[in-house]
Amino acid sequence: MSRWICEGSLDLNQLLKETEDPASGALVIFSGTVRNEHEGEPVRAITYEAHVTLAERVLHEVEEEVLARFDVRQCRIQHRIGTLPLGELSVIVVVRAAHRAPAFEAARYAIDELKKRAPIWKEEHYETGESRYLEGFPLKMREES
Amino acid sequence: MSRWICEGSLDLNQLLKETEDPASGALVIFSGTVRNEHEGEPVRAITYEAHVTLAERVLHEVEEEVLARFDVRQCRIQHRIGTLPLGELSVIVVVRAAHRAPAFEAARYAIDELKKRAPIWKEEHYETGESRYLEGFPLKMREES
Amino acid sequence: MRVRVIFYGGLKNDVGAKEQELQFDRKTLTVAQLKEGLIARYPGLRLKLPSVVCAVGDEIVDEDHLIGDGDEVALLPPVSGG
Amino acid sequence: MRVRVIFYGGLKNDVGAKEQELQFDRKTLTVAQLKEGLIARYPGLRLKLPSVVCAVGDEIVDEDHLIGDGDEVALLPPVSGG
Repeated sequence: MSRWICEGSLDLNQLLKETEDPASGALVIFSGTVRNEHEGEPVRAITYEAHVTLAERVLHEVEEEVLARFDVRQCRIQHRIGTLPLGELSVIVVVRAAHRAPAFEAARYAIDELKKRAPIWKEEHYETGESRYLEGFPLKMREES
Repeated sequence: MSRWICEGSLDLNQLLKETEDPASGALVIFSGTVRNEHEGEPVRAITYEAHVTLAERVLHEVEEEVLARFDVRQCRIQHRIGTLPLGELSVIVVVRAAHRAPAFEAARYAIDELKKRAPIWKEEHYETGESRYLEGFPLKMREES
Repeated sequence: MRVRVIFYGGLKNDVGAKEQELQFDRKTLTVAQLKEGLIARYPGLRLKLPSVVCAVGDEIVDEDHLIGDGDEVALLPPVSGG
Repeated sequence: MRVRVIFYGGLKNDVGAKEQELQFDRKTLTVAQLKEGLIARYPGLRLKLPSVVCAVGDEIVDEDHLIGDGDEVALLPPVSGG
């Protein structure tokens, strides 16, 4: 279990404790959870795979970008890997800021960038017994800043 | 302790349990926390007062509006009253949706409307020993829909 | 007639009480007339009352709403929750 | 030269393995040349490799990056985390 990529359940309470900050008045959390259908097909679980070291670097970079671009004080991102049943948390973004507007914008930025840039892949397992990797976002050769 | 206005600590985990939903893939949480300064003055606590029955009705209305206006599946709003030390949660908004875009918009809408419409007042207690009610939003005579 | 007025937020500091039982020598009393009566008793409220809304029970009422004898009227100044 | 190739996401189903140790009869090998060699061995990859990016260690590398003998090259198809 690293700071960014976790094999066990994500622990929101622990992340909230680690980001406690008396100068922040706004807290925005985004979390992705495994839902029971995709384009009409009943889903029973999702397996997430990551290129772990590269994913850690990308999530760290996104955290740093968030702190640099938005008027926020804390940003943490964690993604789970392995096979997750319905309802389990696959990703958590925690942002704390003095005020709510930049906290919302920063959390949205963080999850949008994660989805485009983190080397993580989702394989859906359907009620039918079939599994499928989903279409995704092609990575960029070079990081754009 | 009611569904919307609470005298004791707000319980995020309980709200998450109450909104569990296998058809939702996105969870957005907003929370307000007591911060240690306001316009340069060190704050040591905040007292929140509500017109409880009217506030309950307004928060319930905002929840219903969120469910009607945005493509989201769950919306819960809780506000605490009483005197809160630094770092304590004063308000929680929980939104769950199939997808993240409407979940972010709905959570933002809910907290913005709460701030304009809920009959709740904040008295800041400063390190100096002084206290002050903050300027706020005048309520509307009639609800606009 | 008799009205119980409840002062929310900073208003209770201006009045020096959270609640007041007030007597009015009238047969009918609108919200606007109640506000005038309050300003006569508490001049410090003059600048604040224009942005104060009243509620009877848990209904916000207009300036021309007729207050009933024995009603409890909540005075709600601009709000600052969140 | 010898290259260890690691297939991420759906690519491992196309190849039938998560990792492959491959031999190339060359003195130098770019990422682009590695991709050509992979298509020769696994024709099913032809349509997919244009949107696949390669990483050596935890650095994403360009098509003209020179792969070293014994390098481990990760093939990263379009991503779908979150």
